[in-house]
Amino acid sequence: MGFFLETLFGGLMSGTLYALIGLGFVLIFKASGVFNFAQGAMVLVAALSMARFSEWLPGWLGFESKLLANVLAFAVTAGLMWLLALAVERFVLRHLVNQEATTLLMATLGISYFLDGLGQIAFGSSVYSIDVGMPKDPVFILESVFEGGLLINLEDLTAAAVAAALVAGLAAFFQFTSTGRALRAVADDHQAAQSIGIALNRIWVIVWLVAGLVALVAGIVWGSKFGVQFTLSTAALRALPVVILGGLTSVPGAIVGGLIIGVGEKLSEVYLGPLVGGGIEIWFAYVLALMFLLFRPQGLFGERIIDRV
Amino acid sequence: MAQGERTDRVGGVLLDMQNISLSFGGVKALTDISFDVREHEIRAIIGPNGAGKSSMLNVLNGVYTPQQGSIVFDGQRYTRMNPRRAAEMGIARTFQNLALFKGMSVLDNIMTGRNLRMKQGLLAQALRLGPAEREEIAHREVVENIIDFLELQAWRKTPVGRLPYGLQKRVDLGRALAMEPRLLLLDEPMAGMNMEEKQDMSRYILDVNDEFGTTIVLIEHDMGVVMDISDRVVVLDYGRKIGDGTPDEVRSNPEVIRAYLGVGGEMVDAALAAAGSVPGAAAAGR
Amino acid sequence: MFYRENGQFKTSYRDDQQIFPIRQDRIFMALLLAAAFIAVPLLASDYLLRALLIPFLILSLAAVGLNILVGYCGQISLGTGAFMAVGAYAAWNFGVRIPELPLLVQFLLGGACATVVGVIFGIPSLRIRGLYLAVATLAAQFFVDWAFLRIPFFTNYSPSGSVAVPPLSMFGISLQGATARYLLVLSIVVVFTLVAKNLVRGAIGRQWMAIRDMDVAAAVIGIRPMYAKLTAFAVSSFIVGVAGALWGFLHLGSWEPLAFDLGRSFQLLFMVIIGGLGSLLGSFFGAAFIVLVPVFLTNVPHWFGLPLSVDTAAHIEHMVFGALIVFFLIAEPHGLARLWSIGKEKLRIWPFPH
Amino acid sequence: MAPSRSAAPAAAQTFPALLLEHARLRPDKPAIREKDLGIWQTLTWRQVAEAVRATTHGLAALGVRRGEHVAVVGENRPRLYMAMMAAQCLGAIPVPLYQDAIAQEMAFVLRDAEIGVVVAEDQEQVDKMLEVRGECPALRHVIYDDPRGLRHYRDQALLSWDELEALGTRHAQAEPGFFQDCVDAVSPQDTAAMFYTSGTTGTPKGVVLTHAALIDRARVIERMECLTDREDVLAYLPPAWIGQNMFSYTQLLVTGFTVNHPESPATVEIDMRDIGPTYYFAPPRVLEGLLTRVTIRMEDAGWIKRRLFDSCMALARRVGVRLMDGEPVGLLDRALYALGDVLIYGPLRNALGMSRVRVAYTAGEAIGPDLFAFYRSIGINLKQLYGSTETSVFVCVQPDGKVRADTVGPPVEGVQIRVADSGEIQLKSPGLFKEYYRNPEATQAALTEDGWFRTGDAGYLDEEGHLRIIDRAKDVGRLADGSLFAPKYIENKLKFFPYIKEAVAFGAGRSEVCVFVNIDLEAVGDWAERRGLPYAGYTDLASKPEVYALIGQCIEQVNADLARDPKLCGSQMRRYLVLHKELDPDDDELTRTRKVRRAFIAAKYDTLVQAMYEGRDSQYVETEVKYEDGRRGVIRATVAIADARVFAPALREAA
Repeated sequence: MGFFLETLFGGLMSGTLYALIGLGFVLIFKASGVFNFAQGAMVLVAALSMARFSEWLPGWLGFESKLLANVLAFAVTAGLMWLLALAVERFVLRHLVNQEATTLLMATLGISYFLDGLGQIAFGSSVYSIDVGMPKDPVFILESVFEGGLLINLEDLTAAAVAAALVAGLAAFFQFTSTGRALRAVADDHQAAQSIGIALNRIWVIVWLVAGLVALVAGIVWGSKFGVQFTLSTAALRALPVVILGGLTSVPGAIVGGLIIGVGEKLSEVYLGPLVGGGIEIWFAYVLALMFLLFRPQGLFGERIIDRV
Repeated sequence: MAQGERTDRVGGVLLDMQNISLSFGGVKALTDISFDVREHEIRAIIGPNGAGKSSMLNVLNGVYTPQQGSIVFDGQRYTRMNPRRAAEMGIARTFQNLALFKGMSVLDNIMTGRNLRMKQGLLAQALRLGPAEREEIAHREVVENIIDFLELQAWRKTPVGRLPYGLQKRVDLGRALAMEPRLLLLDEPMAGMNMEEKQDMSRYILDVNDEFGTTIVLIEHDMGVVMDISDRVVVLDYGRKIGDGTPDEVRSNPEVIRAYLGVGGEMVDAALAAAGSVPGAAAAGR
Repeated sequence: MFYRENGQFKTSYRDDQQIFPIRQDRIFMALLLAAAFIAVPLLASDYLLRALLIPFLILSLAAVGLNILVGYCGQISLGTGAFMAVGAYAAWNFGVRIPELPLLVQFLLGGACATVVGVIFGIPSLRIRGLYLAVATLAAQFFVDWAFLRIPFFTNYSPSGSVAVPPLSMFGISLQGATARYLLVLSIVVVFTLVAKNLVRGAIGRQWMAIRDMDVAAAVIGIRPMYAKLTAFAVSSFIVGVAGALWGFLHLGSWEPLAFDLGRSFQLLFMVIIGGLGSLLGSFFGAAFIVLVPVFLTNVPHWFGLPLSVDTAAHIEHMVFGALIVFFLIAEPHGLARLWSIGKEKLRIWPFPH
Repeated sequence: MAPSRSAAPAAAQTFPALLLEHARLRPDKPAIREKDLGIWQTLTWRQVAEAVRATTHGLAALGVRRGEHVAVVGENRPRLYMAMMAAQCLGAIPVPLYQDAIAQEMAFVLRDAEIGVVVAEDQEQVDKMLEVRGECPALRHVIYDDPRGLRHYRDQALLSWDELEALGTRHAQAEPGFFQDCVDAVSPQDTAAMFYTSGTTGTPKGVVLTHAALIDRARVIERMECLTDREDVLAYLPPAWIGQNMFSYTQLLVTGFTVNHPESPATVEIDMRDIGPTYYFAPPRVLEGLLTRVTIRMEDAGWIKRRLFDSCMALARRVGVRLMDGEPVGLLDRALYALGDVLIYGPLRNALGMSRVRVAYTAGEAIGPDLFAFYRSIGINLKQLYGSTETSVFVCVQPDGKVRADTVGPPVEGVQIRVADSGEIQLKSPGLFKEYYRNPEATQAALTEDGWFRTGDAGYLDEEGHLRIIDRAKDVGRLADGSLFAPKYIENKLKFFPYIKEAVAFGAGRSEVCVFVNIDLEAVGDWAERRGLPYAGYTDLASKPEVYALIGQCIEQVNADLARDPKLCGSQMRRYLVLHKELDPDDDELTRTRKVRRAFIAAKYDTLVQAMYEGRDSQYVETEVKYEDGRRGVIRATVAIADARVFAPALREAA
């Protein structure tokens, strides 16, 4: 029982990571109808730049403070993400207005390739680490309930906390800021949005920036856990089922989906894996999502699709 | 070749819609609508925008499934239809907002209309075996006759995307004709056409009806034309049937006039102008 | 400019429906094939054959397969690599378990297995569209990768997890030489391209395109979406599977699942995009392009005397591909094939601009 | 197999005989192709002969007898052609009607020729027939080719083509020998066909032509141009017009080549490119249209292409025609021309559908020298011919290598030509018509008492023996000194210049020739813009001295031409002016068909005419004009009058 709960927790924790990345997908899809395959690459680039700058900056500016280094690195990376958002809007989206969803998807594929290449040329392609001083030591909780208690990784907790905070933040952003509301408007109907004078281009920049920041956070959390390297980019692909499950247009969907997937993976890996030679978490999420799709094509929280003739 | 002769040819009831009701998540699109269509006749469904005309067609050929009511086609009763079955029973249709296959040529678009009749298997096609090629050619001939009929010869191999709107409408009709339907549904065949194009189109519709004896149900906005070419007219308004009968009966039906007044004077003008005949139709011998 | 079409009138539908109705095109095609079958084997170096032409041809074939699915039927797929893998492994397994099986039969069986898998993973396409489907096909990719990595049966319990093909021969002719392999690949590619062409210009092809362009209308004229989509998946993955087998047997010789990973899937997708969706010719253009760019990227710096480290080159390659994809999607969504056909049209109506 | 010259031996002297000859000699060679249902449906000679046999019996079953007229009306369609053949087999006389004529016009012919049976193409024609049936008591049956729209016609007189053939087969079973007997009964001196001249003056006249006449002309041309049974002809003009009929019917049966029928009038251009005829005929207006399309389409080309095109055309103008005429040309030029042929001329011919043309004729009206030169210079062997319905078309034809824009060539074999004192051309020819149907006085008027045919054209044979048409005889006048004055001839020459839209020449009974000129606002306006010459509207532009200079040059060239011409050197233009307003049908200055009304204009602008002959160099005029909206206005202007350079006749020897 304890073991089960531990696995469950573990699943929830990694679920938060998926949720984080899924969030990026959803944000961009909501606002620009683009299914952003480059999200993974963005996570990678963000993580890389975070790792490297926090390592370089002290040297360049001659200071010791790890905290300062991280703060600065974060700022710089955030800046990079902003530039990226600008570039994407200026060189890609602007020219692909009103194109089919699949076209845009392929475009983002291109972007992700580009970023993968760029990131590694700029920051190198070996394994780096991010240390934002997240508590690494494990703790035991609920020792009263189970003997031996449950082993929980503080790091994971923090990650979860961060994720929660981020979601809350975003929710607030969408609810209370005018930009947020504009974003929602755009998501609902491009033409309408334009007609009431919302500049799409600006919206896109903002959305991609936000997605970039989400990616950054995800990158930090993920990176400080497993280290930063190329695989991050593809690892992000494994978060895709999250949005499928949750529905492309729903923020809560991303969260719930993320958790489900996370848990599902861990449990399946632990209880199913051994039977079939392990490593099944690679595809389990997908097959899960696939099964699910067959019954509810628009995902858990997605809107229904009706085609008129 | 006078009206008299046409009406002789009109036969028994081919299609009978019985108490059809349709709604989308609470929104009622059609409410308890009944009407019948006789063999060989041209039956029009008219009504202001949002009167549920298109929904009616979509029910008819199984794109939508009505909550209540049933469809009797050729003596067979159906409570739910699906597009494929409708097609197999010989119901073809054209679309209000062109639903052509943009990437394909005029020829190929019309050829698709033959697919129900093309029986050769995948392998035969892949190797272009004799039978496959012969079948292809046989159907090409049918399609060529349609192209000839609709006078599309000059555009045979042009991608439909490049054609002007009026011609695309014609191709759409051609694709439906290629199915050699018993019942042909036309969804606003003259929408967005100029007078001349409208006359051509009404001539084609009449010719189809004459040459192939095809039964035709058409939805139209432009009362003038409809009144001119159709034998009987159903009038819908807000999903309800408010009139049914010959053009003259309908034209004099006060409720109909009111409905049209409701949506603006020009429609009434159209309704009244409808008395005057359309040359295109005249040319086709009406 | 070179077209003289006067007097090339058609007196039968047969002539009118042939693949190359214009005589000049037929001549050009004949010359091209002659060059490919005769001139190249005589002139090309071993390196050229092994490193460029053979991969180019095999990838072209795979792209043709993918193009049928994506370009003609409009069903986007990110799992092509997986279907190649199935083809390769299946063919290999048949070979290992039934040694006396002729090579061609192995390839075909490989294709057959790929077909089965393709259809299974195509089933979701009946319910879901576009983006969702794209993701769904990823499932195939990951699942298959995993299966060949973790299920020892498929690799015949080879400790390393990688498989190797024995010395190949066909009709008693050894296929160790590059030329022999090239000719075999070329023949297979030509045949399958012809088959594909016949399909896309036939009834089934029209059904695919109908589904692609306007599925509701397609249904209304009696096309069964299920049949159309699943046949597209089947044909596509069959060809892709055969390509996979060729890739494994005649190009790699020995391989592990990595050879058919997600990267491969994307690469093929890029080929059809750059080459031109909905054009078999485009598949070849795309493949040529993707095969040549790396060569270009590795050689150009050398000419300028600044050697790049291997992985830098790889990264640059990534960037270039990425950029190119975006560029093509923006500049010419119909890819190189469209440019080609525009050029051809211009030649036909030369000296007039339109 | 090698292309064989018409193997139909001299034995076959009638159309039916010819048909059977071909069916025997080349049964499986294509006789008639029609673009139908997307492909070129082909009928071999055997098939044609078979169908004609059935049709003949069918017509017989409908009671058509020897010597009776059978009307045929529609586009070029195989069945209509075979109907004509069938009629001829019966010894009956096919009378093709213009398909675009209105019912009433047809009614006249139907009555005049007592037509009993009409073979009509489609509903359109059938409707006309039914409309006028009341006025044509003789009309018994209307046979239609295309049943579209006729399904519910219940008229007793109507008969589908299939029904006709059915009748035929029944009749054939009844009288097996019938067909052969009829065919044998036809003699060369019988009437083969009757064509109604469109009748510019008065009612149409039926021109009666015998088998012998038509076939003889066709044979002569076949020999002259070495036509073989491999030729392809595209029949795209009304078959009721003798020109088309000769090329696509008579010559078809004589030479045994293939005639191709377009899918529909709308697709003629495409079909022309498809077929690529080897033997082609087009009136100048058609050629004009094609050339205009070419120039317009080139307008939008990029500048490199345009430069290439222009330079190539320049070269062609310089050497193309000479190469075509087999004159000596420098090696470099030959090489350049060959290059141009790959780059431009070849593709151009292909685009025009003329890649395969061996012989192309133009006739009907005067053709502009530039237009004429254009086609020859890009390697199309375009030639002029002269003839009329009454002469079975071929009177004069330009032989290869002896082609000039301003003549129509020497008389072809068998034709004698003489020029009457009136300047009218008169001729004798085996191709001459028998008579105007039931119109003795007209027939008499058309022939001199010694049996020569009056062409009604004025002209003469030049020293090389080439016929040169000047004008309609009735329009030709004389100057005070008695020398020849052909206003239309001069005006046409002027109008060939793009800058000149209309011209009116005066001089009949006067000492010298003077002209009014209307500039072409578009062409001259464009010319003015290119040399930065500002202008406000037509009147202003017309009054510019630069424009006068420009027009002066044109007139000078024409004068130079005229000077070279012994008969016409007298009528060189001494003075000219550019009219201050455009001649306009609304002001009754032109006919609706844009022919100048010389007399009316002379009266209306009398002051100007006077001024010219009084030698003034400008004249103030007020002219009333009607605007589109019907308002009337007055244009006041002072019109300048200029002198033109004239040349001494001697100049000819000098040159």
